[in-house]
Amino acid sequence: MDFATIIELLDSAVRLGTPLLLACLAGLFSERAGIFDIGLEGKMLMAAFFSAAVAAVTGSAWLGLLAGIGGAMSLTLVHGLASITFRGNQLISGVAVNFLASGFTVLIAQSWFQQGGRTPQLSGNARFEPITLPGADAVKDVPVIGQIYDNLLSGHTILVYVAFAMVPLTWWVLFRTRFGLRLRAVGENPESVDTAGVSVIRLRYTAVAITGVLSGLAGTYLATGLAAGFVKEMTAGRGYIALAALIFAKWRPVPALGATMLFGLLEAISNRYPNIDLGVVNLPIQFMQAVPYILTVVILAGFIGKAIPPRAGGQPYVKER
Amino acid sequence: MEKTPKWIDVGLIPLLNLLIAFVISGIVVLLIGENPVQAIKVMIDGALGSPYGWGYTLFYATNFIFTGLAVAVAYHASQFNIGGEGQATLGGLGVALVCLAFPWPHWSIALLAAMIGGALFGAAWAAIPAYLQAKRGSHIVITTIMFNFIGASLLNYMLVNVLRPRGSMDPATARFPKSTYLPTFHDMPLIGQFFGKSVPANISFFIAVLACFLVWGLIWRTRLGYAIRAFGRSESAARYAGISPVKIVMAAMLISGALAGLMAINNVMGTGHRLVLNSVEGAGFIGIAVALMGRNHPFGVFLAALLFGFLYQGGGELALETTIPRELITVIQALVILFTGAFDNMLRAPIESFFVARANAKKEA
Amino acid sequence: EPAIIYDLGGKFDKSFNEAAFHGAKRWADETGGKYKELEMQSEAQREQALRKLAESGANPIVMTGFAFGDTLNQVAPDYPDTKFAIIDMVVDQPNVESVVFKEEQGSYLVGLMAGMASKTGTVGFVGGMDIPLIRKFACGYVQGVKAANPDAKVIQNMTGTTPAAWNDPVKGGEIAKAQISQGADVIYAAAGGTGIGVLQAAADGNILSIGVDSNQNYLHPGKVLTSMLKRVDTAVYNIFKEGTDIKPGIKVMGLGDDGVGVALDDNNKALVTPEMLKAVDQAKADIISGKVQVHDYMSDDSCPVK
Amino acid sequence: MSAADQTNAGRQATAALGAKEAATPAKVPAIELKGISKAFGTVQANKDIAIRVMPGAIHGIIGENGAGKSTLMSILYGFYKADKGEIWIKGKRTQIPDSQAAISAGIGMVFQHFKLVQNFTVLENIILGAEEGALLRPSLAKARKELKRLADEYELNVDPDEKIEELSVGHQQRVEILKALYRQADILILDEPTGVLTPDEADHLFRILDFLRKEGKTIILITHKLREIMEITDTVSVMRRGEMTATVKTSETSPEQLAELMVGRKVLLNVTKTKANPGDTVLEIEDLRVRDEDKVERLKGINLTIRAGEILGIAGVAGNGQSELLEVLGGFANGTGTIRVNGQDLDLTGKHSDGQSRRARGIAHVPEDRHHLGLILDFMAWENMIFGYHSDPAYQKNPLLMDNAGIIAHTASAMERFDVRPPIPTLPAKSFSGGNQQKIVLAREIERDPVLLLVGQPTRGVDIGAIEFIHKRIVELRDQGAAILLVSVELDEIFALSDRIAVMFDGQIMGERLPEDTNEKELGLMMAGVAT
Ligand SMILES: Nc1ncnc2c1ncn2[C@@H]1O[C@H](COP(=O)(O)OP(=O)(O)OP(=O)(O)O)[C@@H](O)[C@H]1O
Ligand SMILES: Nc1ncnc2c1ncn2[C@@H]1O[C@H](COP(=O)(O)OP(=O)(O)OP(=O)(O)O)[C@@H](O)[C@H]1O
Ligand SMILES: [Mg+2]
Ligand SMILES: [Mg+2]
Repeated sequence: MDFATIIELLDSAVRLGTPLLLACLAGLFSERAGIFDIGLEGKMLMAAFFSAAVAAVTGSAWLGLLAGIGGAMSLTLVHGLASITFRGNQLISGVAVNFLASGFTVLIAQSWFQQGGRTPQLSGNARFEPITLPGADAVKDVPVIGQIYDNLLSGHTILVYVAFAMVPLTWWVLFRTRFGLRLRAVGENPESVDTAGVSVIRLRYTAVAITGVLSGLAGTYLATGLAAGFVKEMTAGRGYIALAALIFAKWRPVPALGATMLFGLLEAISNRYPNIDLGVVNLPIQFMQAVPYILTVVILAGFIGKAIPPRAGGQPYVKER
Repeated sequence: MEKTPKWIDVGLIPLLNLLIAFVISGIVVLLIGENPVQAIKVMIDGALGSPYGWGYTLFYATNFIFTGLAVAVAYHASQFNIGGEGQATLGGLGVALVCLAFPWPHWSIALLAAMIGGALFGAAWAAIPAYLQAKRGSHIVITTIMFNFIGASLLNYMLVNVLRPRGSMDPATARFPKSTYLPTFHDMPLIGQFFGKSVPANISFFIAVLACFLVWGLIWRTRLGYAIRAFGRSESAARYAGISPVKIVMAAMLISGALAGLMAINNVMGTGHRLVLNSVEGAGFIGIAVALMGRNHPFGVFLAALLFGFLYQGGGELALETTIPRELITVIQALVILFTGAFDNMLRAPIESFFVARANAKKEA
Repeated sequence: EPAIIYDLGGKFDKSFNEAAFHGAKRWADETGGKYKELEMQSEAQREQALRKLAESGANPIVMTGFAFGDTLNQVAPDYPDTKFAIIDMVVDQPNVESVVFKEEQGSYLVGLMAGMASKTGTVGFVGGMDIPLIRKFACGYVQGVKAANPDAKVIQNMTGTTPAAWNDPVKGGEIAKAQISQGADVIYAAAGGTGIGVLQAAADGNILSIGVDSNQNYLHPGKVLTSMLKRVDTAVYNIFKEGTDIKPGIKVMGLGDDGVGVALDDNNKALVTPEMLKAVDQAKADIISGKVQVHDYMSDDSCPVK
Repeated sequence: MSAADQTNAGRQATAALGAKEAATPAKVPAIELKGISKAFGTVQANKDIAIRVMPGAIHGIIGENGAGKSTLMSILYGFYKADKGEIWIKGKRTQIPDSQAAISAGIGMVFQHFKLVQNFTVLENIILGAEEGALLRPSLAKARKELKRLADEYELNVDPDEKIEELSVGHQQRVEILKALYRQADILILDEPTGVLTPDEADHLFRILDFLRKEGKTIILITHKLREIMEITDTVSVMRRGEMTATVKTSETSPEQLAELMVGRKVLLNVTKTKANPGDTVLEIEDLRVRDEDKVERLKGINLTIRAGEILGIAGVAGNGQSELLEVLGGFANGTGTIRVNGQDLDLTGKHSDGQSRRARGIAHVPEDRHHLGLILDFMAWENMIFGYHSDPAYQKNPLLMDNAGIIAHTASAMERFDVRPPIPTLPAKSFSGGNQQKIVLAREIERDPVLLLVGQPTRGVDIGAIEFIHKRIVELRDQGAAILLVSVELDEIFALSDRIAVMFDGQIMGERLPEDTNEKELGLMMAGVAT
């Protein structure tokens, strides 16, 4: 494998890892606040549809982005109502959210566009176009560094850069701000927050709202950056892979970057080399596709460092039985 | 302590929740510019209006009984088995391998062997998450989700690289031998005359009904069921009593996986007669809705499975007869799960506090 | 009343199924007739969908895609009075018409154009699901490319091994990008809905692409070199027109009877040079006359060129 | 002006007020509650409660388990909302919809179950909810300084950078107190603070409370221990079954009177029992060691013997290994060392160290916590009556099915014998009151004529009538020749029932005494680990 191929694979990994990263950070805010979220898939899908639909109609990717966030937000509200206000089962709510998105997007898409659950193809300003970083053309021919800068770092859509910027930002918010302290506390022991005079409900709604924004970005990137329009079920399990990455990263932002990029790289490799012949064994593509899930199970099993979720995760905050 | 009457808990509240789900679905239909009354008419006609419709409704219901029971059994041990999809997928593989392995002399023998095959494979696919939960505390919801995907990949590999007959382009197994075909409703005495040849409902339906009885007996009449329920209600108390958590989690999940795997006798062996990709079609997930609706009781599961069988068949007809996409049933299904599951407290809390207030008032008087 | 069932890619895949839809629609527009149509949601529904239509009295019933083959083989005998037609697959039943195409011929022609249009000498092929049928496309294409430029390199990728491979534009786009980085400057997508992503990535990467089945030149005007037309629309139209009189047996559609071809219109006018046109016309004539034999991959499951 | 500043101002105002008023007799109460009622479902936890607490005083609240003490204080602190009633703070009617309002009003509370974030540092826990601004750094710096001052002033030393999960219970409690002080509380509520402390630690706490009182702060102290009430409080209120039965000056009452107010009639803590007539050795424990999940050694080499027809009482402050001892003996914790019953070794690990195997060896166990261990609250009485013995052949109809009808009949008669009210086998366990729940457990375990009975806190939260009944049954079982291991945190109960007393401290047996040769004082010192 030559250098150019490696760069190309990494470049592809960045593109494919970005929706995972955004969704993973989305899940991080929710789960750190004690709300389990297996509905990331649904939120992304909803965002993908609404962003593509609005972008197609208005011709503006930015309006599409707003709509995408709105779409994800509507499901966040459902999940928040179920898990915060009605103190229901968060896992069941997550399952419902996924189904809701899966059915609703196609239903509306068919009703609006009559293209069998697709949106029209997006082109021009309806998509987020790649951005060439300053000087990329100039350094293009410098060996190694130039190639990395031009091919790997430059030439992604704005949402990719936003996603990467979200990693240090998330870390900073979580560990350096009052909001982050409270957020982590409410996921560990909501009573401590409540008795300290801070509203558990408001904190948790804020957290899931951030989840809505980030999963909205994830879905929007998928439909208007990575692809050029919505097709049904286009998230294709990415929400679950993001969830897997979240566990893999043990609910921490910087490892989340590593995990999602690793999973992105795996996808890039399996796109390019469907079958990997290691001499001894021939790894079929199906194996490559299953690797993120297998890795997550291994991590969950605690064979490589145990993943301990936030202590109050998954339980509704109930004061009076 | 006074409690709300039982009929409220298992009757009124689920029905009200269902009603809300349907009303909202109706609004969605209106939103996409269609007529909900017309839609429900098409669904009822298509699913219940003819023996043909019934044949499909009961066929789907059979799937959902198995997966609903699977979720319910695990639930009694307080395990949320979201992996019915993967377990049913693997069950299909087991059934297919049995059917193809041997020129079975008679369907009845083949059925017995296939039931063992399906149950074993389904149980095996539940075994690892169960073991990890019991021994290492890995959250079973996440592991079973992961196993759904791993299972899909495994089946994909088996169909594409191993089981596909030479020269075939489909990722599917070869046809099973004719001798493994299960009798459909059409082939049965007494009822056969009502059902056409194409009706897929088959003897598996009766096995599913039998499974309801067996699960009921297991949960409420046997020592194992007692231990499962005890563990499910209070893990700490179960430990005090000497009920081994590992054993119970394993037992409940193996039974759960086996039930999900058994579904394959219906959708793989009973019809189709070969194993194709995605033969489960989401039935594993619908099992969650079915168990929720049915309050984890086999009889409730049976009724809820009929309801979802109706939705499935009716939804299919809807797609054919109107311009409403089939995805409407996915939405209905989501709303049912949402309102009977996640939003349950929305109605339950006010209704229960009403009864508490009444009880308190009575006490005062 | 005739009926049509589309395969998993869906009616609006801008490609194979959409071509079938156009055929049906043309028939309806011309005759004012009505037809039933159904889209598959999953593999397991095939039989129900088919039986449902048969029970409802539809006749003839057309289905698009080889994947219906096995199911149709089972179902057809149960409805001896109904006529069925299947595209892309041979089903040997007395009431079934099987329509197959000589895709290798059309692919040869677009390969020829790709070979001539390529400046780098490297062209790409993105297939959908990895099955002999798609290899047949690839093999014809490679033969055409080599005919234009014997030194040309053809990068071949398949999208997957399951029907999901027909409907994954994101993956199609990624594969195309990888091929671009390897130097491909013309990419032929024979991948159903996945091809949309390939064409998009090619347009984004400022190289040429080749569409398939339907005329896809309009998707990115000036960026799609041409489309390999597979006249599924004509096939469906003809079947609907013949109605219950369709003849059971195998019907092969090739260059000779305009079953396959290349798309030329305003959208790619600027891209197609007169030499290309000439070469294509020449090759077409040679193939029809038998002077040029395009190897059919499915005849021996192998391709003489790489 | 931040909330902290506001309370600061408030604090100075009241401090001044307190100082001035110390001279004049007509004081405004620091806290006055009027007509507070609160129901949880059908449980009326607080009924029309009125109470006045004077500033600069320590006010005790006592009452049996479940009397409603914690509920009342949680209402004052804004954790629960009262159904009815008024709260007056420093003479002003105050709405306390949430804890924020309580904190602003100068109230701090140390809950019975601490409200700390386990994997946060002390400092992070202190500032949570009382941060200075949107960024943490300045808050942490300020808190560190303030913490040092408080530590010096009140002898409340804790390492500000230690994680809570690394701290002992006593230190965790200090963090809770520091939290309140950091928020400038001048009314401090402590809910059963000494339940988890050694007498030594408790003394330290009382010194601090005394100090705070001198500063003019108002303190509400909830406790079960009459001795503590008599020792430190100025006034005391008694609660019974959700009602406030009396408020008296401590100097004008006696423990006997308080006990009577608590339970509603004269307390009879003497069990009539004959002298023990011990037989052969039944239980021998040698060098028993137990580690918990975090690998911390909770039992550090226990040696004990009990003979047939003898009750061995284990005294000790909760959390010193008594629970672990019962768990190992009962078969749901692993250990090392030797345990012999009637001369035969018990497995301490592996699959024969479970409850089933123990029961097969004639060991019955009335666990400390009936809600989490002894009963399944959702199960009906009859299902609970066979809990742990459900595999007993007597309860099976055939190899496959259980004999449900037979079990129900058996349960009905056992309920009669043990005076469980109401005697309805199909009622779920949660519908019975605490005392009746305990009788169900007792009936199940005692009626099996065990060789060895393990009893933990047999009368916790049980009314006086039931206590007598339960004590009587335990003594009866002894007289039939069973060996009995009794664990209780109530010294009175230990004295009343035991034939021999062993004291546990920090996972070890500090020593053994005969009840007639010792007294509460001596045992108290042993429980604190200062004497053997
Ligand atoms: N959150 C709650 N939900 C429902 N019931 C509760 C709740 N908290 C307390 N109760 C009930 O209210 C009653 C009073 O409980 P509370 O905790 O106030 O008693 P307490 O006097 O503090 O007892 P203890 O001495 O055991 O701490 C009990 O019957 C209890 O079961
Ligand atoms: N947390 C709780 N949840 C539900 N019900 C409860 C709870 N706590 C108490 N109850 C019920 O409330 C009623 C009164 O309970 P409580 O424990 O206060 O009884 P009690 O009057 O103190 O009786 P006893 O003296 O026997 O303990 C009982 O029926 C009990 O089952
Ligand atoms: Mg209390
Ligand atoms: Mg009580």
